[in-house]
Amino acid sequence: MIEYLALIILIIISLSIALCMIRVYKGPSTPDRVMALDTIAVNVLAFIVILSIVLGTEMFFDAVLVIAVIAFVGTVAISKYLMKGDIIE
Amino acid sequence: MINNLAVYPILIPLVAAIIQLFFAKNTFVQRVLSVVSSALILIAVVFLYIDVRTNGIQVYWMSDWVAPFGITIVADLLACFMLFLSALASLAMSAYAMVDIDANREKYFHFPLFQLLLMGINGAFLTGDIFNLFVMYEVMLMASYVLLAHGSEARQLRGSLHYVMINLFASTFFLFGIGLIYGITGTLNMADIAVAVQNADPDTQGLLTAVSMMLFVVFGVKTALVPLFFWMPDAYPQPPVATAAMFAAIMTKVGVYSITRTFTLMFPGDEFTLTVIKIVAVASMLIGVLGAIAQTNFRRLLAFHSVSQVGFMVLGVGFFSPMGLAGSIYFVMHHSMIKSSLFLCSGIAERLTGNRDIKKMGGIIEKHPFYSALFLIAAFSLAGLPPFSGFFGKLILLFAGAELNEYIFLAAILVGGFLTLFSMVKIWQMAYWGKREPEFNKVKVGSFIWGIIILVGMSMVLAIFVQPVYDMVLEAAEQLLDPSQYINAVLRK
Amino acid sequence: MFSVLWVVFIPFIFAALTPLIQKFIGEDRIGLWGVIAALLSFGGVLSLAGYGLGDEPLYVIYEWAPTFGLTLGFYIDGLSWLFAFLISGIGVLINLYAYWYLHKPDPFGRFFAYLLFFMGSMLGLVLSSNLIILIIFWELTTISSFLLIGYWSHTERARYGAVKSILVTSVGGLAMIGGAVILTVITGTAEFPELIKKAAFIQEHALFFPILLLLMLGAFSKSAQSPFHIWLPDAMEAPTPVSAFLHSSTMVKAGVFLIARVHPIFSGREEWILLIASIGLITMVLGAYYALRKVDLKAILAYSTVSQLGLMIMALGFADVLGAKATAFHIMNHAAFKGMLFLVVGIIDHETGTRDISRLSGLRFTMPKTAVLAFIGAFASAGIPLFNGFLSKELIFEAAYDQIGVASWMAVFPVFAVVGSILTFTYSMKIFFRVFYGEEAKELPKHPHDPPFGMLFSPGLLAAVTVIVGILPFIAERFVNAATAAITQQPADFYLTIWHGFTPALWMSVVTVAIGIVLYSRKALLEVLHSKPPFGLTVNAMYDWWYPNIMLGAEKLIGVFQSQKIRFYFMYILGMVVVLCGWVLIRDGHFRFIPHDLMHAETYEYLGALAFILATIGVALFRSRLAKVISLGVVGYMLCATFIVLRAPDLALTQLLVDIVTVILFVLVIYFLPQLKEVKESLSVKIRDLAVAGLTGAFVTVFVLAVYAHRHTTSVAEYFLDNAYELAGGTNVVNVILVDFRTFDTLGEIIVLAIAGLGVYALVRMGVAHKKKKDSSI
Amino acid sequence: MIGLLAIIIGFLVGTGTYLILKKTAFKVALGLVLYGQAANLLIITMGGVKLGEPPIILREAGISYSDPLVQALILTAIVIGFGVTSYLLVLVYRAYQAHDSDSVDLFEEVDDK
Amino acid sequence: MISLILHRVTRVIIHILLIFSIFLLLKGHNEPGGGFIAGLMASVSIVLVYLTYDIETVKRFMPISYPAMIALGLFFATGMGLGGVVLGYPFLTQTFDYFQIPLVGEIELATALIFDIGVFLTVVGATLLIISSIGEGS
Repeated sequence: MIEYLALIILIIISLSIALCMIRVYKGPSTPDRVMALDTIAVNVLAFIVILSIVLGTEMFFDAVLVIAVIAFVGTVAISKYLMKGDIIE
Repeated sequence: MINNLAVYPILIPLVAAIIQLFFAKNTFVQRVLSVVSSALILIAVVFLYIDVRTNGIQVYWMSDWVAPFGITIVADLLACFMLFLSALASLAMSAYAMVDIDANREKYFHFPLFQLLLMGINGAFLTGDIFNLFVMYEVMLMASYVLLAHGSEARQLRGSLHYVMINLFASTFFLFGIGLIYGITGTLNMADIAVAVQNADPDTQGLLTAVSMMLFVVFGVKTALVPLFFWMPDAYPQPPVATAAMFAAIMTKVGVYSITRTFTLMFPGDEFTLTVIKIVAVASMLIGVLGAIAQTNFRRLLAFHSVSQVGFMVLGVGFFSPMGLAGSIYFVMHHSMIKSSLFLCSGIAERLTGNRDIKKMGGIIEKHPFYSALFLIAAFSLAGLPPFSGFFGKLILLFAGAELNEYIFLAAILVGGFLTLFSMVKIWQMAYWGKREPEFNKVKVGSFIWGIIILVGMSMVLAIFVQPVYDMVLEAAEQLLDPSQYINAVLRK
Repeated sequence: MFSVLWVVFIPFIFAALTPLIQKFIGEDRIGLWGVIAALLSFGGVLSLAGYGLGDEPLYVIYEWAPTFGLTLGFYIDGLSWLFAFLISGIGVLINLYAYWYLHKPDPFGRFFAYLLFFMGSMLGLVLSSNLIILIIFWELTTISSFLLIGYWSHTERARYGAVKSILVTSVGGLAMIGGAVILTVITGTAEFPELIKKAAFIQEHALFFPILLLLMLGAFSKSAQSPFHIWLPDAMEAPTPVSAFLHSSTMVKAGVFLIARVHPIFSGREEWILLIASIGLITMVLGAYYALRKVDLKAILAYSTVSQLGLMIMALGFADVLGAKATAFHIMNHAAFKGMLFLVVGIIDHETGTRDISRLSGLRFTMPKTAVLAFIGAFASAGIPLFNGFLSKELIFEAAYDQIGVASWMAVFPVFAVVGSILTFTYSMKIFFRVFYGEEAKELPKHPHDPPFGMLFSPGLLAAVTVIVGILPFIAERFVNAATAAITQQPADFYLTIWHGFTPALWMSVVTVAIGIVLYSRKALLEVLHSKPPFGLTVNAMYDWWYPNIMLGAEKLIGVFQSQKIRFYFMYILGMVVVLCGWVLIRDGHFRFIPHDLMHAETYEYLGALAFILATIGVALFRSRLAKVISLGVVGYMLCATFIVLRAPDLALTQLLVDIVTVILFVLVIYFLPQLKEVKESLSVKIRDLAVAGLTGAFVTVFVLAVYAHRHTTSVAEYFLDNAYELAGGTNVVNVILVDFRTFDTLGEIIVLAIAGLGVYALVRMGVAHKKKKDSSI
Repeated sequence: MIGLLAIIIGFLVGTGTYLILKKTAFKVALGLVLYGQAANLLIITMGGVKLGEPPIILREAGISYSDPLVQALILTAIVIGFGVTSYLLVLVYRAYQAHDSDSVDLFEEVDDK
Repeated sequence: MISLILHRVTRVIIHILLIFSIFLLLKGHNEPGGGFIAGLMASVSIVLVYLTYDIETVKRFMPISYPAMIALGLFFATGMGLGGVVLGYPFLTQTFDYFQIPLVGEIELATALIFDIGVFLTVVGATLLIISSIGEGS
């Protein structure tokens, strides 16, 4: 039961990643794209967690953790760029 | 105690580089260490050679893991020759660099980078593992990228932009090739791959040939064969002359070495492959030298010559006979000595006249006859005039071609030789002859010249003792043509 | 024998020591050093006379590189000894002459070093018993000649002449190497005595003619035979002693020597006569004709030399004893009178400051001694009795006349020999009478007078030889006989006399002189010869066209490919990969391309792949750079997810982190880069790019699938899985491989990263330093 | 699955090719990064697709693992690629500073003084 | 311009990130992680600091010379390998053993860890050197 549920969720997540890609593509503004990137990161995170359930392994949790704590750094850099301040002062 | 000789040529420069990094402020220590390191490698290589001669191919298991599982360092005769050349060239370059490199470059790690370059080169010669070959290539290339742009002069940056891009691109194909080879054979050790290739069924053999072609293109790019060489004449002339000479003398040879190794050990003697190699070689010989003829920039001219000369070496591999391979190795030895000394000569000419264009030079012989004589010997040697080493290099190849009745290639060798002479004469008559009372910058030519003397002297030795040297390289060539020696040594069968 | 080595290497050793000695005895006296060296060599040659003039040749061998048939062998028979004698003997005279001839600011030491270097090479050439060694010395003479012609390199003409000489002669030299290599490979030896024994085998061989042709190309180019003659007149830019030594009496005869040397090996077949005699004939006539048209004394002598060499080569081409004998005799005679004429011209040039025949006249009043010498030289060259030139020319006429008996078409040889001789007679007269008779020339650059004794000594001696041999020819008998025997490999026993009856040859001489006098005295006839150049397209013009155009052509050719646009370079590489690999795949295309369970995948995997592909295309498609980078970031995330799907947690982690850092780097760089100017690309470029991209993408896909279909069944990876825990003490096999099984890779990898770090640091810092420097300089 | 991966590799290579044929250094750098990722993906496919557990030994019998060697190779390749890419990026930026141009084409007289 | 939220968050999170990176380093031999991943993790966290504060501040807090750090990393990695050579094993030979430590229990000590520390140091040094150089270069 949980297997099927997980598969469905995986499909939904994949779909949402694909949809986010469309957001990256369409924009219209750059912040939209940045948000899409961030969303994709979160989606990937969710994807890995669900996949771990399907596969019954906990080896991927590190990756989840790292995405969770680190993925935003890229977003920060882009945001600073968008603010047109120095990225690194 | 196990015999560590085989790994010293990699270890010595690595350790030297690390020490130099710790002495980042003290350039004197760095300089001395460069020379010492090269000299130590030279000694180690001589012992290694003796060892290989007496005890057969030396195999060294890195990290103590047996082949084909760990990384294996394999020193056969070919590797010894290449190591000897790199050590010799680096010794000469270090001597030259002592007076040539400016303080700014010294401060920003010129010497450690040079040592790491040397480590990469030596590693590429020694490794018996194809992925490790890639890694060593990358060490070498990364160091060369940095050394090429070192100094951040505008034109350097442009030249190295192409260089980095092309090589990064080629490296990707190298990875593709390694991946595909691993996919088919399930191993990375070159000897093990050779066994797998021998045992492969005919279908797979065809695929393997295709993969080997991919590797050929990759090595062709690194060694600058036609039609893959175009990045090279823009890149190699840019850095300080000692570095440029090292690139031209040894780095192109790494590609030649890899082609030799790949097509003698792993994918030996496929007729299609050999035809491709020979055609590409002849094209390089002729087009490269035509490129050289068109130039008036001293260093660019020399860089173009490398394309042409590499053609000669690769042609020897394409002959795939003991004599052809021996000729190829002999030519490699000759060329690395002569080409680096020519580059060093160009450096002196540049310092004297403040110019890179031979049209704007003139009359060097009037003030510096000895240095001019050295250049003349090197130039005529490159052109293949007797009794210099280049003549014998070509002679061996001619004999090899004549034995195989490949008369077209004979003609190509001769035409290539003639055009080389043409361009060398052009340099000589423009830069060294001319003007009776030339005015030059004040340069202590005497202190620059030692590296050239070493190299030209060695090339003369190569010429005078052509028979013993030939016997030595022939032994190496025969070893190459009998891959079972290598395989048995590595896999301990 | 020691003395052979002595003869050959003494000049080399002395040449090498010149710079040192110069420091001790001073530049002015370095000429004496040259004279000493030449004398020592000459003495050595004399000491070998027993072999050269006797019946038993001397044959010594020092092994060098047997694999290539290289033995440092010396073979002294009549032929080689005659040449060695001439070379070292004239060498002494030339060194003496040059001692007075040179003046400041010419660097003396270099001159004598080159000269000795040449002498040694030439001696080595003629004495060696080995074809390849001969070629080595041959090329050494080319090099030394190059250096000597360019001695006054500050003049444009000297450089031009030097370059021309080395290029033209090395064409032949290279051909010779090719011929020698083929010959050595088919016979297994390069020693002349051995080759002579195998003459029959060689003449039967299928490659006989190619070998002969290649070797003869060398000989012809060195001996300035048509169409290679062009280099010789320009070589006259060298100082006169050099012209006299190299370009008239010795080096240019190397070709004649080679032909004589290989005579016993090749001369049995018709190709020999056809090739050699006819080239000789053409050259002889053309050379004489050109000589007549010139006004520069040295140019006249140069073409005259060309013509005389043609004469000798023609005689050798007859492949009979008489021809050989005539050649041997003429070699000696020509060396004497032509060398002397050159030295005389050198004197004239030295003392008057010009060599232009139209400016000089009436010098007999001011330079009487020189006039006597010139008289002897010119008359010998014209072939007038009582001078040595007459005798040998007579012999050649005889040999040519004999050819009629062989085949009737060969009557062209005597006929054209006479034609050539008439022209020779005419220009020889011109040399003497134009310069020394007529009104005394005024407005010469210098005030003419006879030179010092030192300069007269050498030509004087040669003149004496010319006359003595002309009157008492039996003196030369032994030389000629020994040389003839060596050329033909048969014992020779001739007598040389002035008078041998009313032979056809005598009548030919009479005709020559008669017509010659008419021609010379009738100005109108001369005019005709002067005015009309025979061909618009001369070989010289071809060379002059070719020399710059090969550079331009090469520049164009390279320029086409070396566009300095990296996209084309990428395309070459891609093209090569696709063509070569694709060719093999198509050739062996019968194997399975499609692995089974090709498209078996979960639905979410399809969707993920879709997102992946979208992101990938996005990198190319997006206009804004930031969007490109974001898309790249997404590609990285998707790759990370793919790694997870493929059960690679370490990779996923690494990819993720690298992706983030890469994105940051890209953003940083975008920040510093300017806003993109939208480069409008034409549709065709876009289509081209898309085509290339599509092709490579499809190719890689197919390749991957094909390889996957033939994937290995066992791999070394199993060993790692089996042993990682027991032997290396870790459960994360990937990490164990990285830090234990394949530590060296990891070491290399961190070295790469370290270099990258240091490199970036240096790049940025040095850039900053530069900028500061630039700013402060402004 | 392998079909999907091969197609993705093909797209990565194709897009990379399209980008490296452009005139601006920045795009070429992007293209090269894509190429590197294609190589990584290609290598991991060669280790076999979906063969078993992640290669972390569980010390239980009868478990099949996916190929650890390719993963180690890719790790090395990623790192090397990262090093070279970052250097390339800085070079692009410095080359721009030196010539005020983002073009990858060399200028006529770059090397002749 | 300085973002207050970022400031506060960074202050808190940086410690967690660095400790997490050490954790990844130490467990690398047996679970996902290892010198390289840990090094990148640490670098990214420090990059976050760079992004939050300016270069001068970071320099004040962390007066580390990155080139020296690289040299040290290479020294560790190579030195570990040379240690083997001195003891008569091939270059880069690793060994490991299990030790019984009171209170903690059995732990595994591998020379590979030294190597991994070398990797860690080099990666951190190189990555930060690259990023800070570009940042400074403006």
